[in-house]
Amino acid sequence: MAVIWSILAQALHIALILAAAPVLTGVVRWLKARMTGRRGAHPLQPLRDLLKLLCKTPVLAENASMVSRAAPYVAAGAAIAAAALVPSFARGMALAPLADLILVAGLLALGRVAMALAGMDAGTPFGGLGASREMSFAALAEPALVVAALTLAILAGTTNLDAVAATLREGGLGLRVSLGFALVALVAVAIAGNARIPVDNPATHLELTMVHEAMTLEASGRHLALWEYAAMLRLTLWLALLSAVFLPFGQAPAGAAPHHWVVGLLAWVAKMGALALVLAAFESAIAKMRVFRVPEFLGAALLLGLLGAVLLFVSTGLT
Amino acid sequence: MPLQWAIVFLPWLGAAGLAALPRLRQAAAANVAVSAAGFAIALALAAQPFAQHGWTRADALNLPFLVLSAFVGLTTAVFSAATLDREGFDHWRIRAYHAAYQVFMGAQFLALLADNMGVMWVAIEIATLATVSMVALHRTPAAFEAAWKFFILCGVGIALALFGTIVLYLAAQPLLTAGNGLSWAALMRVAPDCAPGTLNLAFVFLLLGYGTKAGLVPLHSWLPDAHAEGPVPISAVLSGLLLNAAMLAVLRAKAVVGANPEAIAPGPFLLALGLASVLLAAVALWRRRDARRFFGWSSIEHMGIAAFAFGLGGAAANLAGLLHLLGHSLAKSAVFFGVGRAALAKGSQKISDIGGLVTTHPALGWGLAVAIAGLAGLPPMLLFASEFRLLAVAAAEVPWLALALALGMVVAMAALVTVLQAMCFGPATPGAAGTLEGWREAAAAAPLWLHLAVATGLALAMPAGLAAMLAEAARMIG
Amino acid sequence: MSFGQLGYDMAHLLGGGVLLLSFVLLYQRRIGAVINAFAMQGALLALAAAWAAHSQGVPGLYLTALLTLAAKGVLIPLALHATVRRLDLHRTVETALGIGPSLVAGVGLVALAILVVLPATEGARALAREDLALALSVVLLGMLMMITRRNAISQVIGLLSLENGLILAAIGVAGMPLVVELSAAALVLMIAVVAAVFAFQIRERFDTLDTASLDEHRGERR
Amino acid sequence: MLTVLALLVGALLALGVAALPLARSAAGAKAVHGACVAVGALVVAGGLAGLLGGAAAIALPFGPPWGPLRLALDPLAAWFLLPLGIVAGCASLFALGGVRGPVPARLLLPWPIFLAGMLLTILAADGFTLLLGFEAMSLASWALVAHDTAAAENRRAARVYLGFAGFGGLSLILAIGLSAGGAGDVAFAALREAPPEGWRAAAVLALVLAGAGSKAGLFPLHVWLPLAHPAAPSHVSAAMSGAMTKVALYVLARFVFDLMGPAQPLWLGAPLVALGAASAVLGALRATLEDDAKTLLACSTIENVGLIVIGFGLALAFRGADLPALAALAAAASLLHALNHAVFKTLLFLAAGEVLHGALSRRLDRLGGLIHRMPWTAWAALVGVAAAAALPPLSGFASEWLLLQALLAAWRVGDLAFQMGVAAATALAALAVALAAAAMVRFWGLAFLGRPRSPRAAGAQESGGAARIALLVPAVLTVLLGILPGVMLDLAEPALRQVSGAAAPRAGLFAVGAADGGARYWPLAVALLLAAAIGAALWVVRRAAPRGLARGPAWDGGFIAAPAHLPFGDPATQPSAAGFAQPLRRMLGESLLAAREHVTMPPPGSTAPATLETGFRDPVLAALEGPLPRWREAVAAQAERLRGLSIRQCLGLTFGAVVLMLALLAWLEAR
Repeated sequence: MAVIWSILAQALHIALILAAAPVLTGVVRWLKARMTGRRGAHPLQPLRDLLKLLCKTPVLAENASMVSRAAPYVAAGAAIAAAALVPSFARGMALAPLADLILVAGLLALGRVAMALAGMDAGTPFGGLGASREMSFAALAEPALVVAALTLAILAGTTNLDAVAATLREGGLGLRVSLGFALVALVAVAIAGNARIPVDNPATHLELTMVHEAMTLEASGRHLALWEYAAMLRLTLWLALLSAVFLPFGQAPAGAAPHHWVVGLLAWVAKMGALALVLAAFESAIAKMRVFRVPEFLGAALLLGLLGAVLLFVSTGLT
Repeated sequence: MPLQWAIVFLPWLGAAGLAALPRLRQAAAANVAVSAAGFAIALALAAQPFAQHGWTRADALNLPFLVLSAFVGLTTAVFSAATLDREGFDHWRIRAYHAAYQVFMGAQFLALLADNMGVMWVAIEIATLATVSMVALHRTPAAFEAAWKFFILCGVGIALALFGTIVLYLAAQPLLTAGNGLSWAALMRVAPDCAPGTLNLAFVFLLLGYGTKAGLVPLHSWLPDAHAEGPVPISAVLSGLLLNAAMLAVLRAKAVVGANPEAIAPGPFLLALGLASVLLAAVALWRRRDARRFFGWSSIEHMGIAAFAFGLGGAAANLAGLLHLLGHSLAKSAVFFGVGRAALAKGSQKISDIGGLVTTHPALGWGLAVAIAGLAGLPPMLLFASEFRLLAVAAAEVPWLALALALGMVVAMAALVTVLQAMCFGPATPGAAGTLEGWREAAAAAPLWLHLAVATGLALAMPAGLAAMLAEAARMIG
Repeated sequence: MSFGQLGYDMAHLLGGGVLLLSFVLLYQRRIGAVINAFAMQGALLALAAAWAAHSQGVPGLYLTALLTLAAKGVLIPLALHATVRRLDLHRTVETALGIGPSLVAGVGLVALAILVVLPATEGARALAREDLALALSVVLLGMLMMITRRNAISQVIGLLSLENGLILAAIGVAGMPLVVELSAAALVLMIAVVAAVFAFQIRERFDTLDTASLDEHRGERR
Repeated sequence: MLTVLALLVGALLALGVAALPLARSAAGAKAVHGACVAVGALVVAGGLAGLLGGAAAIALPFGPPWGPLRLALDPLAAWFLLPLGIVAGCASLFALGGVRGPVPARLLLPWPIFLAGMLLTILAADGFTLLLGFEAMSLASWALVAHDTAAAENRRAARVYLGFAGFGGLSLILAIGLSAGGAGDVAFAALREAPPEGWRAAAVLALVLAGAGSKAGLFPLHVWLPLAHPAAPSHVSAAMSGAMTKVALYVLARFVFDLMGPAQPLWLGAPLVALGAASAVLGALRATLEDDAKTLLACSTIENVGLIVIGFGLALAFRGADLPALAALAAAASLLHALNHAVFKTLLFLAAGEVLHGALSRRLDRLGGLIHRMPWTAWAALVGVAAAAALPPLSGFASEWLLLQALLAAWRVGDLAFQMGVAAATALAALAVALAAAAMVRFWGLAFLGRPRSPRAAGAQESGGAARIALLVPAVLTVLLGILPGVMLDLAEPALRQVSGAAAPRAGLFAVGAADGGARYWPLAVALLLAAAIGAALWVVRRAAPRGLARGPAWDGGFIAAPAHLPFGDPATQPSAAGFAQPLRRMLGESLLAAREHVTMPPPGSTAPATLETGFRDPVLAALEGPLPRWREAVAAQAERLRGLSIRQCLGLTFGAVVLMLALLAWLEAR
């Protein structure tokens, strides 16, 4: 019985997160517009854009190779796979044993590499520029992520997201300062990974400051749609990740009967909404930083993560 | 006449004959023939059981070196037969050269075989005189310089050795019966009861005296120049044979003194001189421009290594030292063959003038490269085995000295590698009209490769008899 | 045979004479005088050898005495004089270390020799000990002369007197086998050195015969 | 089996000798390389047999004057036979495909001897045999590096390499001697009997790190590697990077896990972790900056060696802290990564060789767009690149995932200083992995994507036949190793037991991971999930979107199309190797590698091009070629003054020695 529930939950989760991605992006954009005093487009606008893009025939550069055509699918697939692993409303889904934080990072890296290669395929300056910046930033974001994972692994004894969520939910860890540091580090990584302000501006079209946009500059039609969708999925995934780890309340426990799911579902929607609000507020409050200040930003995140881990050592050493 | 005497007197008779042969071709052939006969006798001698005949004895310590000397003497004779016509000697010098060569060979055999310390001293003196005349053979000012330096320094050296010999006898005199004075065997027998102080005095003089001939720092000054002048074969036999004889003399003295518990331990002296030689040679190698001087300095380094091994003492270290002497003779004379051939081909023995041998003379170039690598202690030559053994033992017993030794070895190795790259690989330098016709080319190349093969064979598949002999020798010298 | 007996005193006297002449060699300033002093030393050494032959009853030593006298007392000095004349070398000795200091150094070396030999040779015959001390002093003084004199001739003479010291030691040790042969061999070496002076035309001194000219020939100069 | 392997060593040596005449004809060269392929296969078989069967030992009938050469095959050695065999086979196959006529003997002859040396090193059961193989390996590979005597930088590379080889050998000899003790018996059995303790253990570790580390390219003795590996022919570079570094790591493992005894203190692992982290970061960073394809790959080898050594250090520390399960985890990460790296690095070097052969250049700035001209090479290389960039589900990710798990568990050791150090090492390892991803993207993107940067690249030719197979085999292996690491770890279980001193926990055939409740990684499931997701995306798009594509000039933010006088477009409008490296050069290079860049902008109105000069230098190499020779020269200058002496002064030396020793005697007797 439990097996069936878990499979069901998994399927529900995938459908939910796939559907939620465009909406969440739309909501964030709408909230930002509101906060900056504009009316803003309808939250469903991203979905419409995707559908419109799907109907267009893509135009490829003459010397574009197979990579340009295959990369969008790889990126989207990696994003979907990663999103399928992050617990949303219930724990103990069918794929829960696979849901490893490092694996999620790896899948995201896969998408990132696919994007960078696609950017270099046409042999245009901007594509290469975006690719090199993207890979460089990632090089600094990765350590911060792993160090944050270190803190979680010490607390939960594993990097399996499901288990981590369970530990942070039940375990009487109380409020750990280390968790705060880890949270900050993870948020910074999430910002860099999703090309949000202050690292990158998702809405910019000023080439010299672009990172993500520069790589997809040559993409069009269904390819562009896939790129956009993968980006939306990443955002959703990160927010879901943060909520699952740091706001674990409301999640339906493993093997629980479907009626618990309703609670979990509502809690999840609330959490995501809250996070979207925070994100929008944050982004509309501050300005994008210069490209070569980004390392300092991520380096600070890394140091905070390390500090958290060290504090944890001290406390575990004392107790 | 026992073989032990035959092997000494045959070369001397040959010398007398060679002095009468004015024509190069015949003289060279006769030289090879005499050397071959000497080699044959040496092998026969090695097959016989150990024995003592009057002033000479054949034991585990000298037989391996006797055979080695005869072998190197033969290959050197072949090499000189192939290349001597390039030296442009008139018939007087041809006679002098070949006569002196055989005189030296006889003296070398005698010095190795001598049981009587006095006879050994006389033999080494004769060898010195012979080599001096050969070094001076070119009659250039530089040759005279080198020969004179060699002569004076070694003259003083052997004078000291004689004094040491006398004192040694004085030490043993009260215990010796009349007949066997100065016999090493007898000295070994009575050494434990000798007056320790007198033994110490004798050892100091013997060490400094024969150490001069072995080229140990600070008594080494004659060695590089002597190696750089004169015909190439002389450098080969100087490094390959004479140094061994001197080192063996030091070992015999060390054995006598070491046999006496009250006397000072001879080890530390050898350790100090050996380490000094290795370190000084290692840095001095970096400043050399002249190929043969360079390898002369490398001889100093290797003698230092051997001295270090004997200073360390004990069966393992002594075995390493003996192996090192054998390996060094083979590798160094091989290198000198290669360098000599290269100097002919390039018309100069400056390192900067010898370049790109691999491209211009592949066989020679690679042979020389392998030989130099072997000299640097890389496998599969015998030197690799001996250095491995020595460093392993030293690291266990005197870690800090082993570290210093290894440091010296690394620096020297780097220098050798640099020269190897420069001479064998670098850009090819213009060649002189140095091509040897017909059989000469082969005869000039064969000794090099033969030595490499023998050194490799000894390193990995040494005949059991020889190995046992060396092990016993290592025990003998304590 | 010990102190107070004729044999001992005689041998001791002769040995001391040889040592004294080493000092004279150090002291002399003119080459001719140096050579003469060396000749005297050789003669004295021959006398000592003869006396040893008599007192030890080793007839072979008479031969040594004869050889020494002929070579060191007569031939080599004559040859050296001839050299000086033929190659017209400087007639005065240039010293690297002044006469006075070298004499002082000589005395120090004698003291060192005695300090080393006497305790080292416990148990040996008194005469042998004395003789060895004297011989060692002569050897050391010879080397001192070699390195403190600048003329090739006086340097060669230093070597020769060093060898005198060896002979002195050899004859001092009673019953030394091969003593005649060894001394003869040493003599051959010395004669070869003197011959080399001719052969190599060693005009000036060891200083100029340094590696500088080797460098020119073999590109060792940088 | 061991006998067969011993015979293989002999056969390879004989092959080396036979290569001299065989080199005269193409058929002969083909025969030699073909035989090497067979040997590689046999070595793999031997490794498998050694892992499945028990340990064996034999003494050869010959050897050094003091004893026979001893050989042995235990699980640890058997495991390292796998990378050796695979690399040897693939490289020889590639070389076989490259034979087009007589091969110079100096290129053909050392190759079998090189393989023989590596094999002998792994099989050695006493110190002398080990050193014999080790030095033979060095010497033969040096001959291969030095084959091209025309280029000055190659000669420099060969010189530096041989110098390092000699240094490493001497260090290892000292290490063996130090742990052998006075008896001087260097058989491994004897060394195990009396493991070193206290300062001796530290000294042995330092010496082994100097010896094996210098061969493996471990910081700070890595400087020869980026010089030497690219200088050799491509199949040799592959063998040097793929196999030789592994052999050196095997020597390291043999010492620290086996010969130095089981009871080693915890701190013994710390230096390994530190040096490993340093090498990983430095190597990866250099890889992102180099603009020569093969140098780039060599630097990435330094990075991977660093990661493997981190694993060794962790295993050592865990064993010292009596956590056998975690020790097995760390060791598993290292052993698995050693194998994976051997395979994908071979693939990459062979691909680089194929590019060099096709486009006649190793410089990224002269390549580009090769995916159109050499598709097989491009896609095969992409597999290797993805593995090197640690992307799931390929082999690199599996082993590096294990390594990260071991790092994340290292805090259990307990010692606070160690915990902090390991936390830093964790960050550094992650940094290195991400940097490697950047370097690999740069390598593949610049070489194969975009537009050709030189006419040669535009007209590149791909060679089929054996060379293509030699690319496909490791590519397939990379995928398989990525999907089935569990199988390999089950295979490695005996080796892990030998290393960790306890039965290694098994995670099952299809999963890897720490046994007790830790995270697991199911590569097969992940691969299926990924395939399903991609398939779903493909299906949906196919359903919803219209078919077809339109081709047009690159939009490029509004740039004009390439002018007619530039047949393959203006390559200068693409990112250059230096340009792509700019962000990382500014972020990390300036601080770690003293990187500098200088832009000269022409004055307004001038038509002169703006130029960007960039460069960096490895601090260690700078130290090696700066102060060290200066000191040596200073000492030599002092020594020279001894040489300039006149004969009189030389006599003075002798005299001084006499007087000194006499005085010494007098003093001794006075006492």
